[in-house]
Amino acid sequence: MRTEDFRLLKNKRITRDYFVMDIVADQPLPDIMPGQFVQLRVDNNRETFLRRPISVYDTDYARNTISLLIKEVGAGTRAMSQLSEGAVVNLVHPLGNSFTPGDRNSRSLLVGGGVGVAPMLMLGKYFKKSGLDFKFLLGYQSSEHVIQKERYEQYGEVLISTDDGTMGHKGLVTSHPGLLEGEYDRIYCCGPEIMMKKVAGIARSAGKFCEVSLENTMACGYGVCLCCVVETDRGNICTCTEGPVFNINELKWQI
Amino acid sequence: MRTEDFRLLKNKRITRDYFVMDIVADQPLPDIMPGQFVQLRVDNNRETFLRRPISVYDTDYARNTISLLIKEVGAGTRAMSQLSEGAVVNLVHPLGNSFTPGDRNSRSLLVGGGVGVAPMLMLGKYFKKSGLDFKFLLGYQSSEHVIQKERYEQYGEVLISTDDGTMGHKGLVTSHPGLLEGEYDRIYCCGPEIMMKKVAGIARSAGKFCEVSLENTMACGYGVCLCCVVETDRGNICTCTEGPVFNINELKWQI
Amino acid sequence: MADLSVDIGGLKLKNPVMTASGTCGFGPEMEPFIDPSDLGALVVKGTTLKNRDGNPYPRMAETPSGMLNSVGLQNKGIDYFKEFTYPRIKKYNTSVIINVNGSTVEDYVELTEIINDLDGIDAIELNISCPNVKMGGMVFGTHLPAAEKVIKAVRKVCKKSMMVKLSPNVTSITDFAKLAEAEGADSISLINTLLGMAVDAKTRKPVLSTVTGGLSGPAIKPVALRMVWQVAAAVKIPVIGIGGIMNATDAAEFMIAGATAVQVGTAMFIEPTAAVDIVKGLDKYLDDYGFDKATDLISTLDKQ
Amino acid sequence: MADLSVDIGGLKLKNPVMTASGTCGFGPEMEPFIDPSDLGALVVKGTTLKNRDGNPYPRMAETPSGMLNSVGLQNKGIDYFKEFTYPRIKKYNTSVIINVNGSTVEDYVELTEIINDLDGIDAIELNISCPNVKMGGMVFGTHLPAAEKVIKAVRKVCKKSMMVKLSPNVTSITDFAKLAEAEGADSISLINTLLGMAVDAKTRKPVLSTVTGGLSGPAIKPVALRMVWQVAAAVKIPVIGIGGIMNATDAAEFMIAGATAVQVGTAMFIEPTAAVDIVKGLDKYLDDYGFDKATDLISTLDKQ
Ligand SMILES: Cc1cc2nc3c(=O)[nH]c(=O)nc-3n(C[C@H](O)[C@H](O)[C@H](O)COP(=O)(O)OP(=O)(O)OC[C@H]3O[C@@H](n4cnc5c(N)ncnc54)[C@H](O)[C@@H]3O)c2cc1C
Ligand SMILES: Cc1cc2nc3c(=O)[nH]c(=O)nc-3n(C[C@H](O)[C@H](O)[C@H](O)COP(=O)(O)OP(=O)(O)OC[C@H]3O[C@@H](n4cnc5c(N)ncnc54)[C@H](O)[C@@H]3O)c2cc1C
Ligand SMILES: Cc1cc2nc3c(=O)[nH]c(=O)nc-3n(C[C@H](O)[C@H](O)[C@H](O)COP(=O)(O)O)c2cc1C
Ligand SMILES: Cc1cc2nc3c(=O)[nH]c(=O)nc-3n(C[C@H](O)[C@H](O)[C@H](O)COP(=O)(O)O)c2cc1C
Ligand code: FES
Ligand code: FES
Repeated sequence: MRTEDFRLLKNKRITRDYFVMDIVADQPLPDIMPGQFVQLRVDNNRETFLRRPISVYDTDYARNTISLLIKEVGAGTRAMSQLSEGAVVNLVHPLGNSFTPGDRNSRSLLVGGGVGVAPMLMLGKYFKKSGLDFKFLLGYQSSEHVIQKERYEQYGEVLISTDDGTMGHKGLVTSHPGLLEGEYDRIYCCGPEIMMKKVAGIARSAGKFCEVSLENTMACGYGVCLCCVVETDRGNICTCTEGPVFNINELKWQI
Repeated sequence: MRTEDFRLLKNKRITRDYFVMDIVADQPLPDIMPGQFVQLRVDNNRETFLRRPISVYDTDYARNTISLLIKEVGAGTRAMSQLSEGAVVNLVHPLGNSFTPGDRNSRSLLVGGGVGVAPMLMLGKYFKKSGLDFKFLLGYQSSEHVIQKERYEQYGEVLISTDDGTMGHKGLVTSHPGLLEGEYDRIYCCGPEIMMKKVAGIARSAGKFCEVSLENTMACGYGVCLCCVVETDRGNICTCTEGPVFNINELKWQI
Repeated sequence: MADLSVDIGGLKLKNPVMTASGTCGFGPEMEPFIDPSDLGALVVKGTTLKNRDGNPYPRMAETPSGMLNSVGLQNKGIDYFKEFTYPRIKKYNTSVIINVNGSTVEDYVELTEIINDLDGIDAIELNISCPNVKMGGMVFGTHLPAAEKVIKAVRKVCKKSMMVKLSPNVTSITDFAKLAEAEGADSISLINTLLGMAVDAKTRKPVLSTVTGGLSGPAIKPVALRMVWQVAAAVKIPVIGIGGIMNATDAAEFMIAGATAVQVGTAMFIEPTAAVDIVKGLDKYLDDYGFDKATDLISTLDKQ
Repeated sequence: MADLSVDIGGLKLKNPVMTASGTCGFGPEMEPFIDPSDLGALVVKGTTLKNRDGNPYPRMAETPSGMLNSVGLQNKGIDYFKEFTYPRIKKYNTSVIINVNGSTVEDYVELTEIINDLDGIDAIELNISCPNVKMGGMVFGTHLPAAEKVIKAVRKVCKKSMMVKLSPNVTSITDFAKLAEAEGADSISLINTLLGMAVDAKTRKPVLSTVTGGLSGPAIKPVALRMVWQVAAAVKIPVIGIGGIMNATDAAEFMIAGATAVQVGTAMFIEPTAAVDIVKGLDKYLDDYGFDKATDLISTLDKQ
């Protein structure tokens, strides 16, 4: 964990709401595991006081770059989208825990919805490198919202669902046959809470291992403020240090 | 007076601390008189809440552009210096009163120090167009701080003083022979308060007409908050609406 | 187009957005930017019996997301107002409210009596919360017995709608609100500024000539919202929310928390059109969220 | 290199910069970023007799230049602290101060007695100002008789230096400061958070599960600075300034206004190195302005 100035290499809009920022450090990156996130300081904006937690979308250790996939939802993310090449981007990173891979025989489904597809890229990349069997299952509103499909396809098979059926399965990601009938024994999931709960319910009924990545609002991101807690068997614990990835069995979710 | 979005055409650093911003409007500029100022909203910065008052340095009615000469002194002016081409610059403008020109026979000295040289350019341009006799007298720390001398020379003779003597007269602007012994009957002055008081003292002893432009801190800039007052014969009055230009005889300055 | 009208204790406003006292001059100053007739009401600069020159410059300090002021009720007095300002602003097609100030109970009473005779002035805002005057002001607004005295005395003579403006610099704002209600206020406005201070570390001097001043702007919005919510739950008369309102969303938040109307202050310094923008934005908010009437939004906070 | 050491009521600190309670965990959490031994003192998270799970999520709302929290003193209780945390943090080469909380006077007393036996804990900070607990907390800090009871009772048993932490949610903070001094406090720290609230206009729900929460960050700095200045003028014991301190200039402003030392809170969330950066920056400030000792800066406000 450290505070570090990066420089913005490229800021690229990829769909109406999403953009990818590539940022480069002066020194070698620390080890960053799939599921970890950064706290990004937004300097070019009147309204944003706290840092913004953003998952690591990709890393390139050879070039000391990190990629972030960001959805424009408010003042902070809008300001990030307006940064131009060369701008300083200050991070506290890497933060949080990461996903727990299965053994050599495991078959995994990596389920992402909306901006929750971000951590899945790193996870797929890691699984591929480790020789693990897995598929991506990514859900979008419609084909024009699909995010960098080729980038995911480098690492594994990509199942897509779109609400309007313009690409892949028509319907919510939680109705995709790959999830309902697919052959796998581990699910990793990141997306809107309502989707993660549905996926968790499916996993639980089928008795499958399931980890979800939470997006609780955060102040510090490194365990000192206790603002980001989630209720677990062990009481309220911090999603920024003991998460963002949790096994669904730890959570007191009604599913 | 209106609120208006401009676009940044060019942001050019001209000395270590100073830069000139050229901004362009979509529609014809209103009439802007020498001495008037704008209230610039600083959007690209966490720390700046209020708008910043900046004198109009130059106008180009043919191209709908305004030029601003800005000294980087704090967070707001630093943020302005970092704006890049195409950025939106929102102004409330034009604000304040303006300098009072003399008649055809008058000879004027336009005295500027530091960032106070800004309104003098517009005034000189106006005097030249009106066929009035005048000289600029501009004071700087040293030659490398001199601001766009050619730009002033388009309109009239430029006397310079530098603290270290690297250009023009050596010493403060208030010790320049052009001020102490020159032939003129009207002085217009903008600069640090201490300098303006000295100039006002010289003018008063010599019985000459003298207007100064004040830089009181402002909140609104258009007369509704009463924060920017200066003490005069008529009580506390607003520098943003009844100034920034005042005849020294109105002010209760100890000179 | 929702029905934007609200009733603040017998005074019907065409919409719930007023400008806050001391932040819009007397109205004409805003004309280059907005038509004051588009406002729910115009609350003019704090007025006193006699001319007041206010505090010496400097009177303003910028702070994070806010500002301190110590203007100190500079105004030309009620006679000047009657003669020069009143004729000009009574033509606005909106309610005009005079912010009433004094150093003594007698001052407040005398001023109120003069205002009684001014047609077209619809209400007074009894300011017992100005932090920038040595006598009166916040002294009344932070001590219950003093507040009682002045509110009672003014109520006795006041023939207009009477809005009492509360100070946030107290342990229990609801005590003051309940007192105002009991003494016959028609409505309550809050908050005035929080008492604050700024120091220049370079010169080691106070930034304000008066050392302390009143903090306003978005910085204080969370405190204002909390107090409005507490007061709205404690009294039955209409509550007017003030403090850091910059846009229609902020205004909606205050109404959800219990405000019947709002006042826009410091925002006017940054966007001279802010108050009128907020009228439009509130209309859109009501449409977007399916409200036919602004009054339906009041006190809709859903605590579970 | 100026002499940075200060004395806060019998407790000598190597420099005037502490972390504020609840914003630095217990110390180890900061180790990736700073060496806690570089601090003037480490004030650990609010501690209670028994485990407290705090308030339900959500507990945080961002506000203009600040934030609201309603953590509600989540901590594992003093026994856990003694067994697991204390051994780890007593090795720091700096003063450690425990922020003491309770629902009843007895709780405070019992907790203080347990802390008496912990070597290496140099002081307690008696927190009578937490706005986020239903029982105790701010109730003590906003009522003089209640404050008197708890301060008196704790003083009777406390063998460490006793710092009393005041709530800003009062009409007259100097009354509480004078009371604390009269009851034998060694120092006074202020301010705790201002009570505020946030509403989500989209859902019309409170953002915090508890509706209201405590406002911190630069937004409150002007109020904190004013109160520190008032309190420093009213008491003789050292005053510790807290509220929105983000950098060394802010820290200097508090010392100029009368603080002997400062605490850095919310800034730690944005810059995990903030407190230590401020130590360095303060050293530079003192050099730049020709002060040999930090203590020479205290109460240097030049009112003319
Ligand atoms: C561990 C973690 C990893 C994340 N990874 C990514 C990522 O890779 N890419 C990405 O685009 N976003 C990610 N997010 C979410 C991102 O942090 C928020 O979208 C961002 O902070 C919003 O900032 P803003 O200023 O643009 O919006 P704001 O103006 O702060 O908020 C806009 C709207 O979004 C809501 N909102 C903001 N944050 C959250 C939240 N955490 N949960 C629910 N609602 C919220 C607000 O209530 C508001 O309605 C992540 C969040 C966490 C906690
Ligand atoms: C009518 C008018 C016209 C102006 N014209 C110009 C211009 O053409 N070009 C230009 O560069 N500047 C001009 N100024 C000054 C300019 O407004 C300030 O320099 C600017 O607001 C500083 O903003 P900042 O955020 O960079 O600095 P801040 O961080 O706000 O301040 C930096 C330092 O400068 C001091 N300071 C800031 N404003 C003033 C002030 N008004 N008077 C005295 N000290 C101050 C502060 O106390 C602080 O020490 C003008 C001011 C006025 C009132
Ligand atoms: C410059 C200034 C002058 C003010 N003058 C008055 C006044 O004369 N009377 C009054 O009741 N309130 C006065 N106020 C307080 C405002 O009306 C309002 O209550 C306060 O600023 C909070 O609202 P805001 O955050 O929207 O500005 C003044 C505020 C400012 C900033
Ligand atoms: C998340 C959070 C938790 C806090 N917890 C405590 C606490 O346990 N005990 C306490 O006395 N103050 C607590 N505080 C208050 C701070 O110590 C400090 O008084 C306040 O935040 C103002 O300082 P700041 O603006 O620098 O944050 C907490 C503040 C925050 C933001
Ligand atoms: S965000 Fe501060 S503890 Fe998790
Ligand atoms: S700056 Fe507001 S009246 Fe001049």
